[in-house]
This record gives sequence, C-alpha cells and structure tokens, in this order.
Amino acid sequence: MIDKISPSLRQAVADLHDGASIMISGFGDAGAPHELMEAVIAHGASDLTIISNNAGAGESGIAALIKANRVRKVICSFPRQAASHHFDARYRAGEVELELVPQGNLAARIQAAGSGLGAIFTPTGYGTLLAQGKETREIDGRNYVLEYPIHADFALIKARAGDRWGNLVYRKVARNFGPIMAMAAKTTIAQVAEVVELGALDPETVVTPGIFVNRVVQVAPLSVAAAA
Amino acid sequence: MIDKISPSLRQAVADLHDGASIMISGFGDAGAPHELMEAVIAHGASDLTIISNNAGAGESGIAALIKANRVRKVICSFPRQAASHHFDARYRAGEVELELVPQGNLAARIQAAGSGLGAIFTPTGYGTLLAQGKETREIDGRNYVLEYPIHADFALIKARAGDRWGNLVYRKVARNFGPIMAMAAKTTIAQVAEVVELGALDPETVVTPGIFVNRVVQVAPLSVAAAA
Amino acid sequence: MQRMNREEMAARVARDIPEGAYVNLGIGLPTMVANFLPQERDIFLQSENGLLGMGPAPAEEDVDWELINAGKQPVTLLAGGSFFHHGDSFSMMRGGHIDICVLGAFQVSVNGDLANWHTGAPDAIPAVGGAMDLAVGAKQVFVMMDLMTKRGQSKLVAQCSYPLTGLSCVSRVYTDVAVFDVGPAGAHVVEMVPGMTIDQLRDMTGVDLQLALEGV
Amino acid sequence: MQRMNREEMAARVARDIPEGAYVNLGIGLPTMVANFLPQERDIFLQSENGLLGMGPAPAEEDVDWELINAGKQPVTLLAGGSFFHHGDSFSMMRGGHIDICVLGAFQVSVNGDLANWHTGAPDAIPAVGGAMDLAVGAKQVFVMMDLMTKRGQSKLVAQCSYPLTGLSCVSRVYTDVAVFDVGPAGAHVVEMVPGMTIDQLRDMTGVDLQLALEGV
Repeated sequence: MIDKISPSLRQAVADLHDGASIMISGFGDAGAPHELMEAVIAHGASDLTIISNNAGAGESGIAALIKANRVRKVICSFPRQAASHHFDARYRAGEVELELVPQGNLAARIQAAGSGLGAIFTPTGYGTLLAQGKETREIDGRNYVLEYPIHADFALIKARAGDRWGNLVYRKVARNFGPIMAMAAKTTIAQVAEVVELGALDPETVVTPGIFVNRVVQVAPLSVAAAA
Repeated sequence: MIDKISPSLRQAVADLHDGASIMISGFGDAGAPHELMEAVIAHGASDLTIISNNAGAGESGIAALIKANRVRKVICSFPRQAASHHFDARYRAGEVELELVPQGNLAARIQAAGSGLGAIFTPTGYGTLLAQGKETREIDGRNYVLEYPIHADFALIKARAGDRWGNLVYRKVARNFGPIMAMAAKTTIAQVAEVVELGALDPETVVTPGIFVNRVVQVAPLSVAAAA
Repeated sequence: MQRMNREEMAARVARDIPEGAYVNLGIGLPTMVANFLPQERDIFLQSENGLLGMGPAPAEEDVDWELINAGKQPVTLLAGGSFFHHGDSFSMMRGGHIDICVLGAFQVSVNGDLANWHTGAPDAIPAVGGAMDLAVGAKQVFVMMDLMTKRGQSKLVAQCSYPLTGLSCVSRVYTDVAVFDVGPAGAHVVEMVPGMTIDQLRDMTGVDLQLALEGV
Repeated sequence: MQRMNREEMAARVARDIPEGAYVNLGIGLPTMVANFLPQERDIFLQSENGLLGMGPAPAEEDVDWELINAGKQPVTLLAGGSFFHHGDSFSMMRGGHIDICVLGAFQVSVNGDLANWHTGAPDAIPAVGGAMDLAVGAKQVFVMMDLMTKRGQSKLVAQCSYPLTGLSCVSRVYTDVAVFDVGPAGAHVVEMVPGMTIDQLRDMTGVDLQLALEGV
C-alpha cells in the first residue's frame, strides 16, 4: 500500500542534503510552508539554493534560513521588501548570491522543468538588464529571450488538504507556486492542514495529482493566520 | 452587465469566416462539441483549418465538416481511425492538407500560444520524420526540436457547466483539450450542458476562468451519450 | 493651474476602463483605481498571485491572509471570481489576455519605453516582481504617475535613463497635470488640467509634444 | 518450445511493475497488462487523455463515454484518481513523471530505437498520437511484441527500417519467446521460454545477442 503521509515534519525533510536546491511556495505569507522551513532549519542542511518568489521577510521562513546562514543563493523575483533585512544584509555582504528573474519567467521556467521542455523563448525581459547576455530571437515580428528550465532537488509547498496518494487541493491564493513547483522538483513535500481519506477529494477538483507529490505532512491548521 | 451566454448555437458561431483556423476539443467523442460543429456546417464557412486531436470519424463532427468540403487543412496527432473514411478519402485525393503533430507537441504548442511564448524546445519527435527540417539543439546532454505556437481564430470546446462570465468546469476526460484551446484562440466558444448562476461555481474548482471564454451556449445535456 | 491629486488621477484612469475589460492594477498608486470603477460596469480585476474577479478590501473582521492582492493587502473575491496557480496567472498576463494594466513608473519615454523597477543606483537591491511580464503582456499598458519628480525633473523623457522594464510598451500616461499618448508616433497631449498649456508642458518635460486633445 | 500467448506476455510484463509505479499502457496489447497487475500493489495507471488512477473496465450498464482510456475504451476511476487537461497530462509524460510505459512496436533496435507509428508505406496515412511523447518522456520504456512478424522477420533488429518513434528510448522488450534488455550495451537475453536457446534466438533475429539471464 502506498502511503505518502509522513509521520512528522522531521521525517518529511530527513533526506535534505547540503547544497540542495529547494523550491519554496508562497507569495508573501500566503502559501508559504513555514512549518516545513522550520524543519529545514532544525535539520541543519546548508549551502542551499532557494527558488521562491521572495527572499524572506521578518524573522521566519526564508528569512530565518538566511539568518541561520543556510542559504548560498536565492533565485526569486522580488527580494526587496519592507522587512527583508536578513536577505538585504547577507546580499550586501556578498554572502548570498541573487539571481533575479521576472515573476512570469520564474513561473514559466519552473513549468518548463516540470514539463520536460529544454528551453523557451519568452517575451518578458527582452531589452532589459535581466536579459543581458542571453540569446534573443525575433519570431513573427516580436522579440524573445531564450530562458532555461529551473529544476530543483526539493519542493516544499503548502496545501489545504492531501491524501495518502499525494493528491492536493489548495486554499485561495495560497495556491500560487505550489502546483508548478510540485511538478518541477525531484522530491516534493507538501504540508497540509488536513489529511483526508483516499477518495475524499473530488477527482474533478484535485489541483495537484499525487504523481507530483512524494510526501504529505499534516501541520496544525491556520498557521498563516498565526504567522501574519 | 457582461453576459457571455449566447442565445443560440447559430448566433454563437455567426462571426466565423472563410479561411478561419478553428481549434476543436475532444479525444474521440469525449469533449467533442458536436452541436457547435453542426452549427459551423449550417453557417457555411469554408476553407477552414481544423486543429484537433483527430480528423473525425463516422459521419458527424469533424468528419461531417470534411465531408461537406469545408476543410482545407487538418493539424492533428491521430487522423487515421477505424471510421476516418471522410478524412482518408479527401487526404488521398490531395484535397485536405495534413500537418501531423505528436499529441504532446500539439498540446505544448497550443499552450505556448495561450501563454505568449515565441517557441519551445521539446524533446518529442527528435530524430524522427516529424522533426525533419526543424531546428534542433542539444541542451544539457539531451536533444530537442524547436516548435512554434499554434494559434487559432476560434476554439470550439465542450464543458459541463458555465456562467455568464464564461467560467467553465468540465466532466471527466471530456476536459482534454478544452482548457488549453480556450487560452490559445482569439475567440473561444463553449457549449455547456448547464448554464449556472454567477457564483454557483466554486472559485477553487473553476478550471477555465472566464477571461479565456468569449461565448457560452447551452445545449441539451447527454449529447455524448447520444453521439456514442 | 490645478494639479490633480491621487484620487482624481485614479478616477481619471477609471473613466477609460470600459465594461468587460480584464484589468491588472499594479502595486501602489494604480491599486487606487479600483475604488473609482463605475459600479454599473462589469470590470474584471486580475491579481498576478492567482485570482480573477477581485473585489474591494474586506471588513477588518473578514480579513483572510490567504486572500490578498499582489501588494499583499487583504481583498475579497466577487461572485464569478476564480483562483489559479502562478503558471496560469502569468499565461493570462503574457498571453495577451489582459486588456489593460495600470502601472506606476520612474520614467516613460515618448515612444513608450517604461522604467519602473530599478533606479540603477549601485547599492540598490533590485526587485522586479511581475512588472516586466505586465509590460509585455497586457494589450494596453497605462502608466499613472506625477509628471515631475520631487526634484523637478520630468518623468516623461526623450529616452529613459533608468534601467528599462519593457520596450515600446506604454500607450498612455496619466499624470497630475496632463494625459499623454505615447508610442511610435511620439508623445501627444490628449488632456490637460485647466490652466495648463502645451507650451508649459513642453517647458516642464523638455520633450517634443504634439497636441491631440480629445473631446471632453 | 512453448511460445507465450498474449495473456502470458501481459502477465510477464505485470510482474516487473513495482508497487507505487506510475504507468502508462499503450493502445492494444499493452492495455492487457492492467488485467494482470497484482491486486495487493498500489500501481497508478495514467491515460494520456487526462486521467490518473485508472481502474478496470466498467459493467456494461456503468459505461460512461466521458470516462475512456487512450484506446477509447470505457474504464473506471479508482478512489484517489484525478482528471486533468491535455497540457498537464503531457507535462506528466514529457516531464519524466511516468515511471514505466509499455508500448507495442513494429521494430526495436538492439540499441533501443523504437519504430511503432508508421510502416513507411507510401500510401499509408500516418498517425502518431502520443507515442513519441511516451517514448521520450517515460523513465523506462518497455516494449511488448511478438518477436517475429507473420512473415517470419525479426522485429528485434540491428537497425530499424521503419520510421522511428524515438531514439535509444526502449530499455526492455518482452516477446512471446524471450525477454531482452536493449540499449547502449546492445541486446541481452534476460529470459527465454523453456526449450529456447540463445543460438536459436540468434538465428531467428540475426542480431548480436549476449546472454544475461536473470534469476527466476
């Protein structure tokens, strides 16, 4: 019997390794898997590459990983925020590398990885600093930049509910990067507010089919409200 | 007030034009918008390019369009079927052009159109007849073929239910190409078994947001069962 | 001359958004446009973090931190709205499905180049978010900004000196003193606040301006 | 020598599919493998027309023509299954998420090239479906076929003469008389029906074969 439910956050992240690349869902706090990130800090893995929309704010989540000196590089679209002081400091000190990617290219490159494409020509960023040095091409009168997939060793995502086969549904805009990161990582670990019986999720409304999910771990619900 | 509900099939397809490119959802009969296709035949538009998984079977749907001599070209993955005699005959007579596309490249090229990409490097078809003359590239040790988006003037799709803003949900595997074709066509027309009030569809489970749909027209339910 | 305040600018932009439009409002000033959209029009607000059919801010007791806009402010969802993931959201944007986006700017050039993500200062930490996707993806890009910086420099320029967000992407610029069309044909003044003249605008901006006033 | 019939071949393939595998079974002969998967294993069948967790054929009165497999035969959905669109379905396949696909073939070469979509006959109407996507996308591609054509020609060949479906994609070939591993190291016989010898197989196929029998 296949049971992807992990008994604990600790066991869910047990095979992380130094130097791993980790996708982390979330747009602001919505969809950010705070409990999984705490488990990563407790685990101790370092030299991590973080792929996420932001570079952390305040004292928790990605900010806490950076503060704990676990992060070598951040690939994101929007690092600078009101409370991104931990990233800001390490970045200015040259201790954390930044690859800045327009948000839609971040999404498209993650999708390219998940769907097995070798590269994509995207119009976003053409003629800007963020396309410098990249191959470009005019196609049908429009200019495009060649962008490559972003793969990752792990994806840590947050969903509303999951079952033992790894099927997931999300809640409101906490969905954001979860479904596409789940498809792009070698190992996807989802924290959910609720583990449900197999068959409890309507097959028409499953957002992430279990094939894209390796582990599901239950955390206390309402963690976003608590974190906010 | 925006109301995308069309009062009739006839009015839903009234602005078709000779030479139009039309995406048609369906995998076999599942998801095939038979009533919309009948409306296209009644409308009279000809010289059409049909983009669909199949090239029609039996006497209805795409087969009927071909039989009525309305089709100039078919872009599809699987034209040859047990009852594809109308396509077979016209194709052998040189009256219908065929662009054969592997099914996943068909999907990916439709998605590229819907999402504004200029081209994609796909591994599918590399080294085969279907990649002959196409640009190829080795990326990270793997070989890819450059494929371009497939756009269309119209998409005719079939959904289970829709509302006046064009939101759609589907039924089982009748979903198939509907959601991605809706995103790739200039004008998307959906036939549904049920028109529901705005707000009746759960926002978490809308598969095609209304932004991708121009017209919704109700047809008698159970048309698939009748066609089968 | 009576400069428009932020509310007046937002109301002015709102007037140009037709029934049925799919609209993305950028972070900051553009977000205010939502407050001035005519109630009688169905206008669809998209937020790049995955919702379409965005409604007004909730009452304090209804705040849900999993229902926020791109500026991370709590919002609501209208009946008929929907949620989707970031891939679909940016397909919506990049794929030309958004009719209008309204963005703030550091600079806009007379031919429609946009600079709104980076001052180019050597010690700045750049952050781009979805700005470049909106710039290339929306059918029309409107910019909303004060015409002049606090230091008295025009933000409508012959050529942007700040790093670009997108090339030739802006079609219309709403400022506190005038509305401009920009693009391949250069900058045209389509509206001015009472008491403003084209010569004054030429003086302020230092760019070539044509008059193409629209009927009021 | 006792050739395996279709059921025995399907049962033999089924034995090699481990618990937890995500599997796509091609149209025709491979579809039969589903009937021989051990009940006690959770094995996930994917069908490219948009379902995961495919169950057995329904009773006649439960047939639903919107619940069919890639061969357009009625199927069922297991508890825990899900539906998705063609984009997601082929992302699943092309993105390396399917562990095993089982395909029929016209020819397989000793290095793993696959020909299964087109005989190359000048009057044939070609149809490819999802074969090329499965060939490049699945982690392992198994082929199931009779070793010899009805005319007595080997379908395991030094080099395919039919148009290719994919290059170097097949890892294992299940036939009515033997099981072969194919790939960069050439063809190895891993199993033979009782009474068969490697020399006989060499005679039948005319290709270079090594013996690498697996423990039974």
